[in-house]
Amino acid sequence: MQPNDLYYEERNPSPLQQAWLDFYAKPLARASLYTLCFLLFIALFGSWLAPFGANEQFSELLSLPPAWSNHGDLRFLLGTDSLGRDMLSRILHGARFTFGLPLLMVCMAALLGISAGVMVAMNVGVASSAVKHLLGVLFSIPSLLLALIIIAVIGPGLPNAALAIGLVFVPQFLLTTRNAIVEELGKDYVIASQLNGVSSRYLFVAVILPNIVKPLVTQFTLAFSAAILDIAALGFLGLGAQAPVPEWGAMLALSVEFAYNTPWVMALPGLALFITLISVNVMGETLRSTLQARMEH
Amino acid sequence: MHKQFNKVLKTIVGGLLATSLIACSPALPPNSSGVLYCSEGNPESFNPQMVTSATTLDMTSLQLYDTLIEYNEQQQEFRPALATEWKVTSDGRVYTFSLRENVQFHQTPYFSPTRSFTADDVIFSFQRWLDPEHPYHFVSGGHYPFFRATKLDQLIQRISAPTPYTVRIELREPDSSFMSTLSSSFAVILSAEYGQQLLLAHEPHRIDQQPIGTGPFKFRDFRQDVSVNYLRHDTYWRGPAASESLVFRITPSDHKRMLMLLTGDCDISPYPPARDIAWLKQRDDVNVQQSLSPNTAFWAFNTERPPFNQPLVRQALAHAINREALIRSVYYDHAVIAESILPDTSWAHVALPEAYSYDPVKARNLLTAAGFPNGFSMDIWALPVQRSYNPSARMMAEKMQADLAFVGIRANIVSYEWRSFRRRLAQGEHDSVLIGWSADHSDPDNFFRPLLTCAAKRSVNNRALWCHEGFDQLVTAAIRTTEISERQRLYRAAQQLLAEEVPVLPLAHSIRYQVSRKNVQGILPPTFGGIRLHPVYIDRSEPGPVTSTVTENTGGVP
Amino acid sequence: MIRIILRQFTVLALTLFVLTVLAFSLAFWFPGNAITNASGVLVTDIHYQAVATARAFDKNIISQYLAYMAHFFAFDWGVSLQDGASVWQEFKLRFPATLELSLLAMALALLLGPPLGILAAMHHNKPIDQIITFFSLSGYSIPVFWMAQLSILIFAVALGWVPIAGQVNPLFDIPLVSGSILVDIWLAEQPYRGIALLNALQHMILPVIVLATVPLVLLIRLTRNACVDVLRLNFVKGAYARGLSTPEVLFKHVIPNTMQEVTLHISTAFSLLITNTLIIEMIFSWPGLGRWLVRSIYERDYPVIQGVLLLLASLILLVNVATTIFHAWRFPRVRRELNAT
Amino acid sequence: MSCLLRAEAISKTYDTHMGWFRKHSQVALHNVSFELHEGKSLAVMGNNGSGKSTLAAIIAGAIAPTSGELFFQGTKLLSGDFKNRAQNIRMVFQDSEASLNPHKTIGKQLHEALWFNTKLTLTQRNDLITSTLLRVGLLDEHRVFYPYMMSNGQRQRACIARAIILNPKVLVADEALANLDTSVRAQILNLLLDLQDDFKMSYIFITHSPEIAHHMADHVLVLKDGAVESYSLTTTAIEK
Repeated sequence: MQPNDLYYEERNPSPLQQAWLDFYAKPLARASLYTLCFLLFIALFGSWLAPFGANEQFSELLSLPPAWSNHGDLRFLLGTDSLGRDMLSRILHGARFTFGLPLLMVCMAALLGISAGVMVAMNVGVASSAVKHLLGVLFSIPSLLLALIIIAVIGPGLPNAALAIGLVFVPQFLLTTRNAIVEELGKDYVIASQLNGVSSRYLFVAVILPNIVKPLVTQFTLAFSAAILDIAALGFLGLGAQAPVPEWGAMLALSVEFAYNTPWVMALPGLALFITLISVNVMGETLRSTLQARMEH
Repeated sequence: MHKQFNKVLKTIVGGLLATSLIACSPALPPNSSGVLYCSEGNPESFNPQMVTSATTLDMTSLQLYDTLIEYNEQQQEFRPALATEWKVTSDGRVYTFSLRENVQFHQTPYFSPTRSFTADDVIFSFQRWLDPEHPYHFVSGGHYPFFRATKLDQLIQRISAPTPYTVRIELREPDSSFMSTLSSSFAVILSAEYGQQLLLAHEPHRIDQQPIGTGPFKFRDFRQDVSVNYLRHDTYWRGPAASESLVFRITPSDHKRMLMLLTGDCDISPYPPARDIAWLKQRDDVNVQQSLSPNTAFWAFNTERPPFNQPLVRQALAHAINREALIRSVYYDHAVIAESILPDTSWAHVALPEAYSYDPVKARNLLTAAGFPNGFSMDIWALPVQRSYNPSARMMAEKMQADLAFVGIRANIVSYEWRSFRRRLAQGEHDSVLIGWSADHSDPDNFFRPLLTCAAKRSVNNRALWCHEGFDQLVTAAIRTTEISERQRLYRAAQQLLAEEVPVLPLAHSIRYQVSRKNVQGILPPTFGGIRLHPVYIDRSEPGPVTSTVTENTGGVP
Repeated sequence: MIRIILRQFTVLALTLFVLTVLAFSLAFWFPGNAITNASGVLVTDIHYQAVATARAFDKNIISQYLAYMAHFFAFDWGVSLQDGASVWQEFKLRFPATLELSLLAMALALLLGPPLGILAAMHHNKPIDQIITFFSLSGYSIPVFWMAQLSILIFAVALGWVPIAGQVNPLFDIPLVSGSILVDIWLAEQPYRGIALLNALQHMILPVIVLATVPLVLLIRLTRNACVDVLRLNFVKGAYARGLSTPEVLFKHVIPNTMQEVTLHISTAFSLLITNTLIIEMIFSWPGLGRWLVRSIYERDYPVIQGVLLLLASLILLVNVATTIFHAWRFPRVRRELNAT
Repeated sequence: MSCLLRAEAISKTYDTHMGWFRKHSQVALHNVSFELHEGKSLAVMGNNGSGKSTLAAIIAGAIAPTSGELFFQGTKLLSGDFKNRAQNIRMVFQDSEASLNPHKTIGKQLHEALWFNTKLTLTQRNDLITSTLLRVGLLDEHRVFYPYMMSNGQRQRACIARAIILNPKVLVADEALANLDTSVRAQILNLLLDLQDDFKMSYIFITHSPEIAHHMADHVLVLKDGAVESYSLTTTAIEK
């Protein structure tokens, strides 16, 4: 466009930009955003940052407490576990499985689910209210239980758990997208665009999509938080990550056997998981409320 | 402002607080003299004849049943139990046992005995595993692994009862381990009358689920994953047990067992976490007892599956494992390195350290020689319960995973609940398994024939599924003779053969620990056959440190 | 109203049908032999042929499904591959244990959640609201298996207030009748039933509280948000303007309108709770369905998986439908919306 | 004068599913016919639910009639052929806020219409947008405004801009003035009249208000329960 538009653009934020600015103005939300960026960084580069390998065992230094305690060792900041593995390194390595993997799976599920949802929505009428009802009831079964069914069929293990979690969320994204689009389709501005003779691709991508950001973002953050919890829970139940993978849930499962005398082995992965989840949830909650506020204009 | 609402809220919160206050003083059954024994797994069966697992033995054999004779470790001799005395013919082939009279069977809601123990019961119990024609032989699967592995079923030619209180056993050939086998906790005596009654009711399988024996406790109920409840057998021939009831709480996690012991949810707990033993010993509210019952932890390779059918691969695997590190991190030094399958306390023990030394370079060379320069993937089955020989197979497996990765082998840890673990092992589904053996009696034969012979393979007790004729000949020859030096020679040859073939990698001989609360009285360290809970009771009159006097129990009751 | 119920039951019946078809197909999707997977009878078993015939495996797939349903309703759910025990017999004892834990936890969540949510909403953006919001967000983020472990270490081991695990001290020797410990104690003819009950309650406190956390914080958040919305509406201001006192406004207008929104989500809270039951039962050694299911998946005990999954899913659906019906009955405004679809 | 737009026996029936299997048919329009001449205005009146809006939507092409046909300058209009119709018939909606995409600036929404219906260059499009904005009484800088930044009247002007930017022959206004307050309504009315003078457009007003009909329209079509109750010259209709 014309150069002077740039000036205007800055002065006139779009509702989405506005929501983003509102979000960014909240300190708690910003903190959670930074935490998540940091986690993403660790998930990507944690294995290079870690001082030791995830399964490097120091058989001389078993169950060492964290460095700040009296018996700690500065080389092992967060102590070691019962096999003499550095806790810090394991947690850094583990971010890839407990944070990165769910993120990847949910992104893929979102991609698949949303595109399928758009396609289903384009052929409105296929899914009648009866089918919608049925699906709605079926998807009231929580994701972990569905993932368990899939794992029961394909067997335990981290790749299978990740696959199960990914599969579980695809239909949820599909339904959310479909319902949101169907709702938008009846609105005047969509009709106005249709009357402009726009192509159907343009209609979905440029006209409708920005308007269903809120349900999609909501669904995404909910799914992401659930996926992290599910992967960790499966790891904890011994149906997901298997030893010696330093997935946080699996680490917690192992730590159960040592919790009394070496509580840090349990406290640290749990804390990491808690911080991750609370960041995702705070971010999700704040995004939801700011989007809600901005899109209600 | 919203007073009414706040009031409602306060009432709710107050109610909850009151409930939680109740929680502050644990409520216990009044005047109960029951003993809570936290067990590490579900029993497979209530008939010791059919099992080899020490978990099941601990829970059944010495509590529910009696054997004909027992082995006294202190005096290193056999002593009477249901048999009061015995005679052997000079050729060592015919044994005659005189039986104790007025021994009462359990009286329970599901069975009321009309007669006391006689030779019929001995015949019934022995024929069950001896005779395939016996109506009970195939009940509950028809496997009698211990008798099959020790070939006792083939050794006994005939068993008969000349009088109601004598039993005569004729052997095909003399056998130096016969008495030991007979004194083991597997050779229990069941009730023939109960068996008859169940046959009439067409419910023979119940004999192994609702057991009847002559032991100090009688069965009350069993809930899987929760508990096994026993009641006192008031007319026990040695005198009634010291406590009214006995409960096995099933708690597979050793850590949880320890915590439950500390909080009083358990009175006795076997196999405390090895890492916590030193710390537990310092506490004055618990007793730590140890026993030196000979045992060996080993890593068995499924020699029927490639690549473990190649001795070279097995040797390579043996050299890949740093066993010293295992002793430190898994056993916390409460064990010694096993240089042979036979524990170092045995007179036939031969140490062959170079055969199993830690040498990754050699391991790699051997792998290359065997045709696996890039290693391979394999499963390690880690037994899911704590055993005297292995406090944490899972941790051991993780440790070994790292060692194996170093020589290029990718190991995968597999574990199941104890009973299905054993079932799957028996079906030979494993690549390799971390398991072990605790002696049932003192004879060195106990570490060879039940574990590694072709007969043991058929009786599914041979975890390596290894069958070697030369080895079988050596160990069979060793029991035919009573000459110690000759036996020593044969066992040395057998151990050397094992060092070359490596069907199993011996890992450690360890100390078995048992912890109990200070107020538990009359408890003894576990012996070969398991723990004897007959004299144990809880002194509820404490507090105050109680000196636990340990007396060998031979029939008296504290 | 009858239309709503009929409609919901049609949905329920259809969903249950889909579920049974799913459970039925599991036997084919599981690795190995479908007959073994469905019945627990191994190929080597002498009864194998008889079982195959009874389950119509020589006929077409529809007869097989019908045979499956016939077996299901005859409570012949096959035997466990692990120990050969009847799946139904074991299920019968485990289900009440799970139900008792879940219902108590749900009751606790329902008792505390809405009042706290309304309290927070009444003090919107004041400290009390912020504290409640903070706790509910933390409670929502804390992994339940971590929380359970921490609470055991703190309340059971360090403070010694409650026992670590199990249903009741086994020395009480409560005969196993229904599987639900409270019911069993009630049925037990024992001189010291009262103390046994107290002991069982002590065993229950920790798992129930931990289990209640997630539905509780969910209900707090939902109630708070719904209530804030309701308080913004004009009729509330109107009610104040008419001179009604705060409690009157609260009980006559705010709470009913808030609960209309919240009731819809009770089934969500319940389904989350059922998921957490799996984990809680593992940690607290509670002899319920969840622990059994998780172990069976690990042990590949297909007949058990098939039965338990079907029942857990049906339970969630039943609660879902019950909530919808209750909602429609209690808040008639929704009826019209439901009819309008 | 030639006949610009002719409607022949337009009918529309909605099917609604009641319960699971029962079908319920509702007639929205029944046999509606009229003619519209160039530069003339038609007012469509009637009570709520009389089918006014349905008729507007059918003329604009937003929904397809169940039966009946529309002819534009003698050629049949096909439902679904948005491009062809957009050149000739445009619509202004009742709710200006809902009919503008909240996530696009006014300029982009005007661009959208040009982009899909003309072959103009970027500069030409921008010039046209500027002149159209000025024509409807907005400023050039409104093109970078998002709908939420504007007042109701401004938004309705933007909607009119979007409608007239393609220089259509017929403009359908579905209660386009109902949501505006009196002074703004007068301004917009005058704007529409000016536009009609300049571009010789024909209008179809869907309206409640007899005053507007009287002020603006040449003919009045009164609908009742989907059927034509009367179709006459404004003067006669108002007198009735």
